[in-house]
Amino acid sequence: MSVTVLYFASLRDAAGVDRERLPLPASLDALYAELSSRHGFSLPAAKLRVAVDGAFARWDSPLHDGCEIAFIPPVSGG
Amino acid sequence: MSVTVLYFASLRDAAGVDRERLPLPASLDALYAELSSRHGFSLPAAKLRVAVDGAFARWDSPLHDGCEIAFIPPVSGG
Amino acid sequence: MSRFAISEVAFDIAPLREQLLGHDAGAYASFEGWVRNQNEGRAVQGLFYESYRALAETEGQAIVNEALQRFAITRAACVHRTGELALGDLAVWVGVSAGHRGPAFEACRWIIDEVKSRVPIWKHERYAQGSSTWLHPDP
Amino acid sequence: MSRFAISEVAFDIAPLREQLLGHDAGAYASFEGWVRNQNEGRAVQGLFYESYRALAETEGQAIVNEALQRFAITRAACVHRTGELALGDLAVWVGVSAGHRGPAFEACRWIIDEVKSRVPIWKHERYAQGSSTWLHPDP
Repeated sequence: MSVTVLYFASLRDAAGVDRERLPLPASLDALYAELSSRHGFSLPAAKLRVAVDGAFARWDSPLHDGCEIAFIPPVSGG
Repeated sequence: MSVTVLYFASLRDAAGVDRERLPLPASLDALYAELSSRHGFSLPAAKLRVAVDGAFARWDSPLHDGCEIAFIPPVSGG
Repeated sequence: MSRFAISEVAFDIAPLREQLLGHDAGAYASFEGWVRNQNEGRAVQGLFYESYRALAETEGQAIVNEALQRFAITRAACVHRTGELALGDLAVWVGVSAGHRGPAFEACRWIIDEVKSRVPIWKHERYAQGSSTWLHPDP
Repeated sequence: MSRFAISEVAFDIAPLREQLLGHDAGAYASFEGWVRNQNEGRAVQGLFYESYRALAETEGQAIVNEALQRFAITRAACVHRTGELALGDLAVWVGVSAGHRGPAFEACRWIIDEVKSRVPIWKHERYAQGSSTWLHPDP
């Protein structure tokens, strides 16, 4: 059971890849905490939104095998 | 000693001409009162602005020989 | 280019917009007034704009200059049509460039509001029922 | 035409504006964001916009649909660039048509504000001094 994590902007730069496949985590919080420590992300989770399968989601959303997760840093379009 | 009076929009329709030459009047008020009665203008002076020689003017502005006077009905551009 | 112009013929917006571009501006707001098929519940077939051209150009220029003083904007311009217009025709255009979007929007709105209230231009509407009238709205 | 699009290449505004025209609309307000030569006091040489494209298009479409509910407007659309942009390049365009100018201005302003705060697009700026950074402003 695995998930795909997408990285954008400064998170992508820090991760060094734009996506990676990881074992299904217990929660989004736990996943981001682990990734932060592994990749050295400087943005705290409180500043991020999260998306699951292409739609904004709550941080306590359930995860399932094969889902696509994206952590959304503060946006700066326009 | 004369002045030129320009007519626009509904005043032009009522006057039947777009300008006329008239003897130098005593005042703009007196001139508009006379023209209203002669041409049957339905707009009261209080609803109009007035211009002298191509610039907005006060109703008590002095007039001079050869000046160009325009009574400005409420505008509706845009 | 004058910052305000009366145009007796249809005009192209692209070159007007082009004049407002600049590397110092990050925001551009524009407004266009088009001839609508109704006004206050009456079906409109077409219309005619008349102006006191000399005074309209002086007053329009004064409005744009005043906007450049009142708002933190870079450039601004306005062109108003006169003559016969059909449904859908462009009647008026306002463009404003600025460092940021707030002043661009505010100045654009202010200019069209002032033009509508102060510039000696009059609209003559023809209605589907056959009648027509000059519009002299209460200020 | 989708009401919100991400464009990876420079796009032309004219056909987008054209889609908003209609005899039922008397007012059109538009906004354009251009790449400016400075940001918060630093000289900018160019920039790059990245998006989470699928989500950006979903969210942008939701914003325009919401504007059509909230304001008395006729049509609305928005296109945002991604990729490398040079100074003066068009970064984002919003167009709104309406019966009257008030709602056209208000909806246009609302859409660009929402796009800037909600759509997953990120700006990477390159500065004259040689450094560069992703912009992640505090909400």
